[in-house]
Amino acid sequence: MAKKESTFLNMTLTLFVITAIAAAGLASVYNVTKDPIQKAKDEKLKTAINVVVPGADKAQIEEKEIPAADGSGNLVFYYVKNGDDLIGTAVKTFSNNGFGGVITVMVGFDKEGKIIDSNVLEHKETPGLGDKSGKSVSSWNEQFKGMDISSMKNSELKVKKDGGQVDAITAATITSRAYCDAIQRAFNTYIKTLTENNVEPKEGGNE
Amino acid sequence: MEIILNTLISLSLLGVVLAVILYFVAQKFKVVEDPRIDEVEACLPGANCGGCGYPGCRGFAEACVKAETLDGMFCPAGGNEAMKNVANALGQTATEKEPQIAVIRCNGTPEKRKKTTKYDGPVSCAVSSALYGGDTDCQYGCLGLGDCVAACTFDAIHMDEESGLPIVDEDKCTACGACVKACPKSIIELRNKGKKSRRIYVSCINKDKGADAKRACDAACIGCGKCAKVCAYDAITIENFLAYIDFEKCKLCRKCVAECPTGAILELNFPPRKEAVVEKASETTEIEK
Amino acid sequence: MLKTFPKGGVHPGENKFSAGKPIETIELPKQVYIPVAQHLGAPAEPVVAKGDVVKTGQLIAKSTGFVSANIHSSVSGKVLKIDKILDTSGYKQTCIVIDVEGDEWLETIDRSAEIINNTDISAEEIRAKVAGNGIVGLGGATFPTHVKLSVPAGKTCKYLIINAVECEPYLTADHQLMMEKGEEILIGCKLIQKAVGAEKVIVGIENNKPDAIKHMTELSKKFEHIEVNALKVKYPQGGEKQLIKSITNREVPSGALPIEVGCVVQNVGTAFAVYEAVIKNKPLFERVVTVTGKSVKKPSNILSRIGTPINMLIEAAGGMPEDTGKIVSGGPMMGKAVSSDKIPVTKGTSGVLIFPEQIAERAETYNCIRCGRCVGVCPMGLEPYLIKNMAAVKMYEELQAERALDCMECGSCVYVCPAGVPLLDYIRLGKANLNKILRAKKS
Amino acid sequence: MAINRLTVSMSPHDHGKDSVKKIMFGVVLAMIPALLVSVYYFGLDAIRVNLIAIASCIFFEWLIQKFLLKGKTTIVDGSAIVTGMLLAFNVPSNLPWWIIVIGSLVAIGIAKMTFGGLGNNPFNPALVGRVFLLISFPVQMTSWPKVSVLNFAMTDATTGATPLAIVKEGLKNGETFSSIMNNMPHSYTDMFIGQMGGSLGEISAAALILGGLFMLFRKIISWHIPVSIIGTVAIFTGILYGIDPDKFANPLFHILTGGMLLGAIFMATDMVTSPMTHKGMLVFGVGIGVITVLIRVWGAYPEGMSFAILIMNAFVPLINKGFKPERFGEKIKK
Amino acid sequence: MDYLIIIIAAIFVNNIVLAQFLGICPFLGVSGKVKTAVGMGGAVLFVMTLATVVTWLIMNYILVKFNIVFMQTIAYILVIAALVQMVEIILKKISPSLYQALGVFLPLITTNCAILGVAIIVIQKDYDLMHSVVFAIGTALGFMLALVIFAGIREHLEKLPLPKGMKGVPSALVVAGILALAFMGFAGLV
Amino acid sequence: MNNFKNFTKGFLKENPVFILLLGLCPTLGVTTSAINGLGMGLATTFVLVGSNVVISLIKKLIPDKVRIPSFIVIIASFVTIIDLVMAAYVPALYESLGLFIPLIVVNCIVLGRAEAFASKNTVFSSMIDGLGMGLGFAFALTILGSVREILGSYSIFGFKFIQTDGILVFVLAPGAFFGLAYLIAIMKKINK
Amino acid sequence: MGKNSLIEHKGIVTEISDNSVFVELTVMSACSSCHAKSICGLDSTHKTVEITNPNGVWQIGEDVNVIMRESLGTRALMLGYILPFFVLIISLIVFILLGLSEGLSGILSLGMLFPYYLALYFGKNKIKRDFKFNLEKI
Ligand SMILES: Cc1cc2nc3c(=O)[nH]c(=O)nc-3n(C[C@H](O)[C@H](O)[C@H](O)COP(=O)(O)O)c2cc1C
Ligand SMILES: Cc1cc2nc3c(=O)[nH]c(=O)nc-3n(C[C@H](O)[C@H](O)[C@H](O)COP(=O)(O)O)c2cc1C
Ligand SMILES: Cc1cc2nc3c(=O)[nH]c(=O)nc-3n(C[C@H](O)[C@H](O)[C@H](O)COP(=O)(O)O)c2cc1C
Ligand SMILES: Cc1cc2nc3c(=O)[nH]c(=O)nc-3n(C[C@H](O)[C@H](O)[C@H](O)CO)c2cc1C
Ligand code: SF4
Ligand code: SF4
Ligand code: SF4
Ligand code: SF4
Ligand code: FES
Repeated sequence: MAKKESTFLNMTLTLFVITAIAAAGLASVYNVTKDPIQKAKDEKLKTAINVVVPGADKAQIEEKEIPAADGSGNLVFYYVKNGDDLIGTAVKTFSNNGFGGVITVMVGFDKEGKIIDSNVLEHKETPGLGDKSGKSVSSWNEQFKGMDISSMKNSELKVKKDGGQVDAITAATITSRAYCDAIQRAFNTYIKTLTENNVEPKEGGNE
Repeated sequence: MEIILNTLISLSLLGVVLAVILYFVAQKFKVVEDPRIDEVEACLPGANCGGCGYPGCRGFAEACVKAETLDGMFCPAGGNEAMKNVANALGQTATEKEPQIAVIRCNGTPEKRKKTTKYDGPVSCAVSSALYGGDTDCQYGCLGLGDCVAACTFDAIHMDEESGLPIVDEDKCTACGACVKACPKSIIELRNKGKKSRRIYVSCINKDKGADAKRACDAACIGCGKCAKVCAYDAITIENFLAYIDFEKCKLCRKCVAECPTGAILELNFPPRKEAVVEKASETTEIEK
Repeated sequence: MLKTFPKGGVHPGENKFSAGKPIETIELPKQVYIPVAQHLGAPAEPVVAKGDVVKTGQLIAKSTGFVSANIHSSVSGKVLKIDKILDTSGYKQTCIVIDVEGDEWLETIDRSAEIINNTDISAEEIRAKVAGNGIVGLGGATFPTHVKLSVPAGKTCKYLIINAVECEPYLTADHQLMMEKGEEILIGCKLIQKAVGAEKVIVGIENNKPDAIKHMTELSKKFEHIEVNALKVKYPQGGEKQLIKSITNREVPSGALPIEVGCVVQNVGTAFAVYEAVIKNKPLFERVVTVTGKSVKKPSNILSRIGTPINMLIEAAGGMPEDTGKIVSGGPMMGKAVSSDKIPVTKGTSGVLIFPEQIAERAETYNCIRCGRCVGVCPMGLEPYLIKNMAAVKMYEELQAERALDCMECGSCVYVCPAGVPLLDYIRLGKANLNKILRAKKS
Repeated sequence: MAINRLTVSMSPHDHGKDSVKKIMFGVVLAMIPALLVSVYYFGLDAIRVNLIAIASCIFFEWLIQKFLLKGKTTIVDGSAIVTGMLLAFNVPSNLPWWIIVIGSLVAIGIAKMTFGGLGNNPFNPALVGRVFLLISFPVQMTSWPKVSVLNFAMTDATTGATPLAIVKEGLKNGETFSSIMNNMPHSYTDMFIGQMGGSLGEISAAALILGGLFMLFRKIISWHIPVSIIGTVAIFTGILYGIDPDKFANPLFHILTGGMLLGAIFMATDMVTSPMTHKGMLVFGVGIGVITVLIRVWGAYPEGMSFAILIMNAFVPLINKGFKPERFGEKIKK
Repeated sequence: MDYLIIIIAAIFVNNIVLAQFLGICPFLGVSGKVKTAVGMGGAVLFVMTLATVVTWLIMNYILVKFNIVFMQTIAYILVIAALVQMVEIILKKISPSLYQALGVFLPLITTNCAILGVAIIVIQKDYDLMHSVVFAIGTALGFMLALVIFAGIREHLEKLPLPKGMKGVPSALVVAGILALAFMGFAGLV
Repeated sequence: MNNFKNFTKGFLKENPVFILLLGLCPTLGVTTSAINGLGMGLATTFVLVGSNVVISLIKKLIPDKVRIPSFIVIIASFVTIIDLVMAAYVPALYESLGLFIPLIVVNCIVLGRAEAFASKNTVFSSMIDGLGMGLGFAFALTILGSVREILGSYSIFGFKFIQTDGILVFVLAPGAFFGLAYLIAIMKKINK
Repeated sequence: MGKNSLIEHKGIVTEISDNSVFVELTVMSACSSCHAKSICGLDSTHKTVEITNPNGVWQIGEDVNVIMRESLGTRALMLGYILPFFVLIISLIVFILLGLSEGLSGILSLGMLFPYYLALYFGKNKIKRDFKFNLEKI
């Protein structure tokens, strides 16, 4: 019954044993959960991509980090392929001009460079106001569907207030503007990758 | 497997390093908090009223654990029961204390003690008594502004609308003494609660001469000394025209109560007195038992 | 620009109804009640017993220490009893009750009206006479004057300031005294000057008494080193520290006495009492009391014997008004409301004010709205609202750092407070408790 | 001698004439000109919003005092009216009634009564209500109806942005200040008399200044807070404007637009939530000025007055500690 | 410039107490006196910086190296607990009188919650060492600011008769709420 | 009986949040919705129960002076387990609780300390105590989460009953403080 | 006086040696009633203070107030926390500016605390002289 005395050796040993056991236990748990965690992560990414490039859940995805065309940071390109067949490209893009800072947007382009769909991944906008740009909250971003930015005049991917074509979310012009900015960035970079890959660039669309 | 190994090695190393550090830590903190403090604290009411003289219940608990005996340690709020629990927790014996309760030694209701001035100021006995003797001709009596009520953490004392005097709630009062300290007129006293909560005391502290006292208040003790004469146990003393009943000596025979010409002596929680019984003192004692 | 003190102060309505009313004497009461504690410091010890026959001016209670004062009978007659009687303090205090029979004065008192300008008396002798005749400050604090006249070793007094400000509304006793006894006052000043060794005497009078300023200036020409200063009207200019600041621009440090900055302040009434005590050998047993109020028929300045119940003074001023709601002993700003109309006049009673019922009650109180006006008007630069709040939650000890003890209870803060917060009630409570704590610490 | 029971109280026995009630109704009076201007430009809606706000503030104050605090009710002191009116002054005139009621509940319930009512609240109740609404209902709180003279029809007025928002937007898009001002539908004179978009009580500088002068004259407020706020804003924005007149708006613009004057004159001066000494008030005002400009120029919100006042409210106890009155006899010490 | 933005953001925009909800217990518990609040802020400043440096090193040179990042929590809490105590022990061993003076001056509360939080956030944000340290400093300053403001208000409220139910923690939380509301005005400042 | 009492006291009389005012950071931080609150509460309960049991099993083997570090290691291990498990199987909840999962460590140290080392307690009663405390914590978080969700987004457990935005403040920082303030005040009253 | 305010703590005299009195402080602010203090506050309730050469006569078990000038507290804070803080970050900045790698700079700047504490150790006698407490009976 007597408690162990607090001698130096005793303490070191005890703590050693406890941490060792804990470490072993944890490592096993980690081993067990490693795959599910990775899967959950992949799942999440896939779902996100699937929203903007339907069919991605069943396809392979190639990931590549590419510097933005204007050098403002890196964008992540997800090439969604069915075998060798490119279904579309999802681009994780961003804008720094959001109401609360950075907005991260996922945009899907089809092979022609038309927008399949887009969705917000992360933002710090005012809940209920800025977050309307998210797909799950509203269908506001429906209007980007099928847009062919390359065929648009320079100014058209802008909110109406700035002379463009996009309807802003009520009282959230800033967010709307940032959203457009993010998409534009994705597109410009997308075009740039095409040129670099010696694919015929389409007209316009550059800044 | 590699991960397990890595984890094992690094974490165990960490454990050892920490053990070394903590070895020194332990040297510094020789007094690891005694778990009994928590236990003792759990026995206490947790009102943090300060009635014990220690800063909060926790302070008292620490003091109890630290002290070798429980002599002189008493939690008025928890009373004997709490102390018994504390004693159990510490494997010691508690000294029983006669339960006490606060009594209000003023009976000057508005009918008996006419208001002679209007007090116009904050509702605070302390402020009022700094200004003057009070809004009646009695300079000793209750001011009725309720400092005692505010002081009580147990919600045990209330102002009676009609009499303008505070009333102590038998069940709630823990005899912590906060009200005693708060009353600028020193009207409140802690007295033994008595068997079946029966108490007899002089409900007046007017030290003026009989005539003056009587003029100011019909319920005043005039210091006539009749009660002292009738008391068989020598429990009543008269000083400065004021009677005082020593609760240690008083046997609750109630003889003095009937004797007092002004009704200044109060009896509490006794069964109603049959006229006939009053005559025979012996029978009164019977009833008590 | 007239001088005044720079910080704070208020301008309450003056209401000096009794201004210019000559000082009158009234018939003697049948009985007087003379408290043994009429001054700051230790109460005096009665030296007469029940049944003793006393003469007017006879010593009936003896000073019990350095800061204490003798008490003299204000009438002739027989001591009825020594008993506890309600006085201005609101509590029953020991009083000597004397049945009045005739009015036989001690022979030693010079009762002639002749003005004797004799300052050829040694300082010690002046102090002895002042002490012997029980003179205390008549400006309100009733501090034994002989103490003030004994300048402590190592300190020197440059200015003797005579406080003729009478900044309290309603009161006119000092004013009238100056008009009628100007010369005597100035001789008294010379005597005090001699006792404290001051270089210069300055009489400070507020500008709302132009006649007194003129009169005193006129008279002061007869004397050396006496100067009359007219001051801008502002309450509480009569406060000792404020007056010194107004006149000399010196600031008495917190907790220190005026002598620290080379000043001694005495009230005009005190100066007159000193004159009478030293030259006429007359103890302090009567004083001028202003009896006034909006509803009072005949506001008066009455020369009253100490111990006279105030209802006699009120009778003399036209009787108790029907709608009386409050009686104040002293001025409206610092005076004390009394709980009975039978309390006796004491050495400190400068006035008896009568307030009709409708203004007797205080303004409705709200929570403090933190407007800062009390802070703005406090002449001592304190934060009354803060002191009050702290006192109300019993943070007494912490009050010391807030300088609560500097508060002179002038009431300016309460006067301006739009929320009617009873600031001073709590400040006093706080001061009292703080003092208790400090005293306990010392011992 | 039969006399009445005497009243006994502590000195002093005389009292000045001002009272809380008089002060509060003085403020109400001072707000009348601004109210009239708002009726002139926003029509009966202005009155509707005011009535709802005042009534609900009074109601909540009464309700809480009566049933939750179970103390005496003090709705007659007028402070709830001031809070209600100022809350109304701080919202667009087309705000739905239920939002106003929520604002009143927050102002009175959370910001005031939580602390025991008049005098105890550390923060300005009307502003707490306003900021709460601004953050909770950003759409409704930032859709300001366009002004239209004497429009009593209460038709759905079109909404427009406030000058501050227009300028902020413009500058963000890289336009120069002068070009924005050229396109601005409101001239400086318009802004001065009140012809511009905004919350209903804040539009007319002239009316607000008139009210301010009245309060100064009645000694309800002192000059220190308004002057230090406006002075700080003028200097700060003046420096910025001096550095780059294209990228920053000029001081006059800053002072005339948004809640600057309403805040400086009526809200920062709330005695309950501002410092006690004049020195403290100056510090308080400078703080408000600086924070307002910071938010206006660099923050996300076009207007920063409300936030600035609330933030400085939080500093008031510290300011009171740091800027004590000069004690008598202090300088001579030693 | 980068650093300035991090500091401003950490103090005002994402104030640790008012926006991130870390260190609430000491915020509510020991903020009765302004002087103490400043003192505590100073202590937290040092401890937080120190802890951030150490945990950052551990993360990047041990956990990442050995591919055991999942051990973050356990490693951090151990290191922080030990570190915080070490600082005290060192002080006590080196100069008992200094240690005693501190003990009398400050109610030493080690805000494990906030320190651990900062250490983790720094990793989440992928800051390098210098940025991490700056972030820790900003956060500690934000903590101090909140603590000091709050102490001022508490000191003031303590002297007022608040409604019974609101005394103490509830009123303190309401004040914190209104402060948080006011601090939202700084949104977008960086 | 005593165990039952021990178990229930965590809910009202000794509710860790409302009465003991412990663990306020996660309380304020994660309660933007009822489900988050519940999730956090249950995670904490798991850790508390697990560590209480383990500690009371081995406490006799631990020398006094390494009591606290051992205790920390054990709790942190459980936290890491729940961290990993949640990341694997409830990723959405895992993400919204974010930073506050590792912080469970701090809370549990605080919540479980006294109990785990009380010399007399059996393994079972330690567990019950952990369960009571943990569920009390979960209870408090769920209530606060519900209040904030109802007011802030007009929904409860994700079920939206009014199809507009709620009073946004309640899902933001200030709302957390307000909600907790008034809940504590109400609980104080109820407990009386 | 106002500027030079004092800090007071209640305590009990526990030990008396030749020229020192040891006082154990009893209450420490809010923590004293907190359940978690032994974890977080590290038993701050049991702090012992040594008072060298106190005035007056003291007995073991006596209730006393330990008094310290507040400015001393501020100085203690400087020496105990603020200065090492500056040592830490300034050395960190210097090392990084010198072009050392992050890890190395980090470790070195942590190392810089040792000379600091060493310096403190050598100055401890002076500190002991400066940090004086006073005792007062209650
Ligand atoms: C509390 C509040 C929150 C806001 N949040 C956002 C937001 O998240 N996104 C946004 O674009 N604008 C936000 N705004 C800004 C506006 O509503 C702003 O006036 C608008 O975006 C500019 O629109 P306008 O160009 O139509 O005037 C917010 C404004 C307020 C008052
Ligand atoms: C304890 C004490 C000692 C005093 N000693 C002196 C003194 O030595 N010399 C003096 O001129 N005044 C002395 N005074 C008197 C004060 O300075 C002051 O005149 C008196 O308290 C009344 O002033 P007031 O009516 O302005 O309050 C003393 C007062 C007190 C309370
Ligand atoms: C607020 C205040 C106002 C005073 N006003 C007067 C006054 O008007 N006239 C006066 O003689 N003394 C006044 N005094 C008393 C003086 O401070 C001081 O005690 C007195 O002048 C000293 O003289 P004495 O000892 O001769 O009374 C006032 C005191 C205070 C605190
Ligand atoms: C000059 C002045 C300005 C005031 N400003 C406000 C205000 O901005 N907001 C408010 O709610 N009450 C205001 N009040 C009213 C009152 O002081 C306020 O309701 C209290 O803060 C409530 O305790 C003001 C009062 C005055 C005298
Ligand atoms: S009535 Fe008095 S003694 Fe009884 S509990 Fe209340 S305060 Fe304590
Ligand atoms: S008993 Fe004392 S404290 Fe209570 S109301 Fe009467 S005078 Fe006041
Ligand atoms: S605090 Fe004292 S000195 Fe200051 S104004 Fe009030 S009563 Fe006068
Ligand atoms: S004058 Fe009255 S309301 Fe104004 S701050 Fe002072 S106490 Fe408060
Ligand atoms: S939970 Fe207490 S400080 Fe974070």
